[in-house]
Amino acid sequence: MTLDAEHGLHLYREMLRIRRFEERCVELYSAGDIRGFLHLYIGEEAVATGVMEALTPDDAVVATYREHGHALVRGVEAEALMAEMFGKVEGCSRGRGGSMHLFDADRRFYGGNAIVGGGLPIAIGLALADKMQRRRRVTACFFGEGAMAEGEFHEAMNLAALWDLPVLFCCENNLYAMGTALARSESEVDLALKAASYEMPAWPVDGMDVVAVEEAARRAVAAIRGGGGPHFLEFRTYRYRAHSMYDPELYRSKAEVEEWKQRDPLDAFAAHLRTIGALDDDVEAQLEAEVAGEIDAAVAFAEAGTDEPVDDLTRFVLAGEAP
Amino acid sequence: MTLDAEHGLHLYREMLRIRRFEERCVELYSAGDIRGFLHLYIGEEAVATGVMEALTPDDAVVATYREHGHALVRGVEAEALMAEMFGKVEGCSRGRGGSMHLFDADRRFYGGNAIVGGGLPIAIGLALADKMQRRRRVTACFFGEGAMAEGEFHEAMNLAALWDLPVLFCCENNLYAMGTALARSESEVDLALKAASYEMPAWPVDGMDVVAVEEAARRAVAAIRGGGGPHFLEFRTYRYRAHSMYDPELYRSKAEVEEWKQRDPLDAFAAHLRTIGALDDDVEAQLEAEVAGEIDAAVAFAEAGTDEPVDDLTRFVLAGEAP
Amino acid sequence: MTATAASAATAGPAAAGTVRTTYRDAMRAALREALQRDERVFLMGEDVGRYGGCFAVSKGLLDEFGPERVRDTPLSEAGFVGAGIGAALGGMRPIVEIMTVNFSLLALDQILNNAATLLHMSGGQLNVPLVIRMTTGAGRQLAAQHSHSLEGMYAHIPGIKVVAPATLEDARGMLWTALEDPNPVLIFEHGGLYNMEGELAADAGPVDISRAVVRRPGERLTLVTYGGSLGKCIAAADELAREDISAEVVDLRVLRPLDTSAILASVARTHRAVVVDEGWRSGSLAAEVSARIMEGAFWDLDAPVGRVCAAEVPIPYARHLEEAAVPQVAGIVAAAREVVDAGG
Amino acid sequence: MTATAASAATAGPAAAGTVRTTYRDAMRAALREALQRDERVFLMGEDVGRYGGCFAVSKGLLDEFGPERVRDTPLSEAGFVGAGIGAALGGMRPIVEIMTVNFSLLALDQILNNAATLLHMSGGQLNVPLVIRMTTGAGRQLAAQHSHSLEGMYAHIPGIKVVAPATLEDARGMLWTALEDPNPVLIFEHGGLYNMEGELAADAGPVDISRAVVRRPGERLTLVTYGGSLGKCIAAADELAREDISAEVVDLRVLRPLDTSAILASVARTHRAVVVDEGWRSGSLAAEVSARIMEGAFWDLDAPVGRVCAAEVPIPYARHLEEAAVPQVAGIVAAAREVVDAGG
Ligand SMILES: Cc1ncc(C[n+]2csc(CCOP(=O)(O)OP(=O)(O)O)c2C)c(N)n1
Ligand SMILES: Cc1ncc(C[n+]2csc(CCOP(=O)(O)OP(=O)(O)O)c2C)c(N)n1
Ligand SMILES: [Mg+2]
Ligand SMILES: [Mg+2]
Repeated sequence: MTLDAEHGLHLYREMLRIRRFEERCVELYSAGDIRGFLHLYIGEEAVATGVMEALTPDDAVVATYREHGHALVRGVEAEALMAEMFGKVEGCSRGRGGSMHLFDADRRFYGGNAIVGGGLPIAIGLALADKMQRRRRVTACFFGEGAMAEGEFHEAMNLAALWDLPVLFCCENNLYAMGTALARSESEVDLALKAASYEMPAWPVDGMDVVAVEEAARRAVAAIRGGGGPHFLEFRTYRYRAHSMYDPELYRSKAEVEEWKQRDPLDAFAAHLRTIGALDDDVEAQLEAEVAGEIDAAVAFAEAGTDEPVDDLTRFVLAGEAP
Repeated sequence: MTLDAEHGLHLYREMLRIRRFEERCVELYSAGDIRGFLHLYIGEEAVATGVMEALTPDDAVVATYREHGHALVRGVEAEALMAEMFGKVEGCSRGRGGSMHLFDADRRFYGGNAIVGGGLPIAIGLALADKMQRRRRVTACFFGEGAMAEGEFHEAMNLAALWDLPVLFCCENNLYAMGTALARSESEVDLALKAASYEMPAWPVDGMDVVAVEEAARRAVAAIRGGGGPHFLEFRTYRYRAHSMYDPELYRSKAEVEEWKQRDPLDAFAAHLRTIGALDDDVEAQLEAEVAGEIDAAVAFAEAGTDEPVDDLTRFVLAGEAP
Repeated sequence: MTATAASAATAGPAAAGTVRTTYRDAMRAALREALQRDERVFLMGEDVGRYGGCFAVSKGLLDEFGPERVRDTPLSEAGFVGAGIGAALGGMRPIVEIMTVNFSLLALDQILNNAATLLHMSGGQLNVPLVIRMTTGAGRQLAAQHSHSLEGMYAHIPGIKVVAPATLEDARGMLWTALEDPNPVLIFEHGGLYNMEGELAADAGPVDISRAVVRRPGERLTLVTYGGSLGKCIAAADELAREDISAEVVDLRVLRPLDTSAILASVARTHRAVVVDEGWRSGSLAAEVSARIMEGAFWDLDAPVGRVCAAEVPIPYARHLEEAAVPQVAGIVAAAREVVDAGG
Repeated sequence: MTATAASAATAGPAAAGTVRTTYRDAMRAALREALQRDERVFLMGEDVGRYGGCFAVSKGLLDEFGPERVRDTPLSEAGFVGAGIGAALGGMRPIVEIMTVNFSLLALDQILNNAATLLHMSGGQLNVPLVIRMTTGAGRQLAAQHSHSLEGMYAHIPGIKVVAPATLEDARGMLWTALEDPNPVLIFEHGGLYNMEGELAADAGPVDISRAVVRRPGERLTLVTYGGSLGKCIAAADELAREDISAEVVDLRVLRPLDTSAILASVARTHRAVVVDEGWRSGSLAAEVSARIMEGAFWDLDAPVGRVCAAEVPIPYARHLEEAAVPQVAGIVAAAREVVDAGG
């Protein structure tokens, strides 16, 4: 796929938004503005960015607790996301979900699920609804490679394949599930091969290359929309930071982390954009400024946010009831 | 494998014991002596018979609710089994388990599990204990093909392969899970191929041929005992009767059932034994008489059995406590 | 016979405009009506289609509505319950059938962590209009992995509603109302009731799923119960009546949220109560009812509230042990006498 | 600070022969002792090894005992809990760790249908000497899929024991006793307690897992509680003492089987009680305690038993909402006052 400059810049900008947004989150966490668990996507930005390009607003997204990036590039406002992290009622989940539970029904962003594997059955259900209602929509479901050991993953894969459901399974293989290396969690470490055992088209993708990700996602989504049934993509990527905020990282070497950083999705792509003349220092500076501006505004919005009234605590436990 | 007459007769006799035992159970069910669910193994006798030949008394067996045959050929007394079906305290589970929950700790027969897929994690745990204690024992785990859609199946397979556990996974593929045909429950209907996706040796076996079953089981058990890790065998077989006692059998044709009966594991093997001169009418009659005698004695034992005192109801809820 | 006792208590004397039917057929009629009235409705579960339903409840529906809307699933409780949640989010109105409550534990993660939680956790964005039906209870000698009554555990979970039809009307009428509800609703059908026969109004239709109902008025004490124990309580009340002990029988109908005011109103009249529940005693729904009476009617009570629950054992196969393990008429009568004789 | 309050109440004044430690370290010491004393013991769960335990409880044990006995598992709760059951049947003494009670629902089928059932269903042949540890409770802004208190649901299940260490002694001492028990024992560790610091006897060892304990004697009312709420109840009792309301605090310690006699003995003295439980109110363990007091001490009561439980909502992330959702000192004090002012 030949990459035009404008689209290249767009992709780079989206990845940059994720990276800078999360870097700010780290500061805010240290400052105590963000609490609970905080799972960073830094290093994996190309995956969410590339896949979202292949989706239309009418499609659905199901993600995990490591979903800031997915929400951002899906179009959930940075303000609403940051306010959510701050636990403010202006947040995209009224401050009830926090980092792990970002929701936006209007953008068909179904969260934000913190039960590993728990989102997959929901995703195939969304796809089942589309299929039964003869809608040509796709549901993209993100999960880590660790989820592939969970029974719910297997039940969902089988149902999707059996019923020919329009689901794009996006496995973010960052090689570790917390401190557990892939080889200690799966007897078959070739995950695309594993997925293929469900009679489902599946292939591995360089998850550090946003163009490769977009290309693969577009191919898969086109096939799914055309009635080709579920597809599985294994995105080979890497998490630079701790699993969550506290993590001594006893399970991997600094050298390994550094190696992967040599293939950083932003740096590598920026270099490429410069070679094709799509990016230079001025443009880069301008991008950084715009992104910084967006994030500053988001932080200001979150800081100015309000606490949900305690009286609303029991509101929305059940639908259709007075608080 | 060349079959000597004596061994051949032994295999035939074991299959006959299962068949006649269950035919009697049907009568006793109609008479109201046996209640609850009753899942018959008729048509599948070659599988349990052949596999048990490959096991030593020190090995362990985990079975399902369709386990009369497994218990019988594992060596649980017909008396204790029949008394269990009658709900008598002389039963192998004190009459508390019934047809679906046959247990015999002395014979390392761990039941008798009626949660589809529920026995597999237990089986790998038994194998883990053997491995950690450096015992060269094998655990054979039986389950139907329907269980392969359950998450617990996949979690157990992965753990067994990952940890190299001495487990023989025995899939009894009788083509239906209650009324659900294999093609409606699995996206990959080649079950051995599916199992192989766990990096586990797996192959299909003619489950109607007791010699083929024994041969395959011996090969697998030898490999497992030798440290070869878990193996998976898909036994292709067929259930002649209803899933349980009530079942209109709307989901399959009489013709299909008849076709399979042409390959009846007992008839075919009897014919073979006659050709090699191991069986003739007299021997056959004698075998039938012996088996009938064993079953008559079992029924008499069960009829003479006693009810567990109601005061013992709460006994054995917890171990190490007075009733 | 307790079954007819229960239905009699609800259907009243056979009259013109009633039809003779069973709990199973009433449930099937409700399913058929739902599938006819709303094309978003579909039934999904193990063997609901070609097999005809493991308890024959959905028999015939496959032919009428086809395999898309009467959908057989593989053995994957977590998978298809989760798929039901997703389908509900996607605009469908799924009815998911789980064969037996014991198996529903395989789907409890989906029910509690997702179905019950999504609306609140998303700040009100994602409601889950899902109905889950399952069989519960003992009495058919199916032993410990097919006979438990775990509905009390579900009644502990915020974000879902839990109902237990104990009569033909409720078997016929609760499903539609549950489907109209924007929340996940769990319907517990006691396996011992499917063959219950009685008279049902020919025009029987949807019923409320918010209120408890007095099935039999009385003065001396209140028997609070639900589901499979209703018939036993009616029978016990009949027996007590012969001893001039007039017992009021309250059918909870809805296990979550509990209709506390109906319970307290009855106890305010009778000043005595026994709660009858087929669940294990410790941590039972009966404990919650007792605690609410304690909190809401303590000063009305002339005696401590009693409980008749299942013995705290895995339900055994042997008939005599199974019978001893769950509430029976004699035990209810004895508990009622004790409460009536106690105190002032 | 409630943590030290709780430990002070149990460790008593710092004396010679005591060491300053934390709940986390006490738990780790218990794990180490178990692994040293009995070679059949092994620890199995997600990230117990290389990661060091998600709450750092098992940190360092991998190096000391190796990957066979400190066994990292894939994400397969049902699989490795079931494997623990099988290993127990095979003669081992497994300690299975589940990170958080919300995830344990994925293994509930194995726990209820197998671990709790096998002994009875097999007529006494197969006992399951398995220990399962898990974190429970709110207070760390982890939101609705990491913060619930479902131990009450487990306390409903016959065939298992359920304990909740609330002090350093119990964190240090319950594990070994649980391992010696021939039955499945579930240990619920409140996530808010891991950093609790205090004095522990240098020779602290195994403790019983059968009795409730009075953590603070008092006359006017009894506060019945366990786990993460003990510290709050001690603090509430301190505050009540300033109003000359002397509250006795009973730590249940064992949630199944409940030590009913200890509860009744205290209420017989105080004639009033409030049960404090971080679980959801409806169908809570607190309901069971209230019902047992109703049944066993009704005539002793001068006022209805009160309950302070979690609000019936999925626990929210926002700090102020999370605090409002679970029992706090002020709410306990208010409930205690109400019960003291009520009635005679
Ligand atoms: C069912 C369940 N078990 C355990 C956890 C705790 N946990 C949270 S994330 C995680 C690792 C998941 O790894 P992976 O699926 O590879 O996703 P990643 O974090 O690497 O993106 C674990 C064990 C959980 N949230 N849910
Ligand atoms: C978890 C669970 N779900 C559903 C059932 C009900 N059920 C009992 S047997 C069965 C079919 C199992 O089919 P298969 O595994 O192929 O074994 P088969 O009966 O054919 O020997 C079903 C659905 C159950 N017992 N457990
Ligand atoms: Mg990962
Ligand atoms: Mg089958």
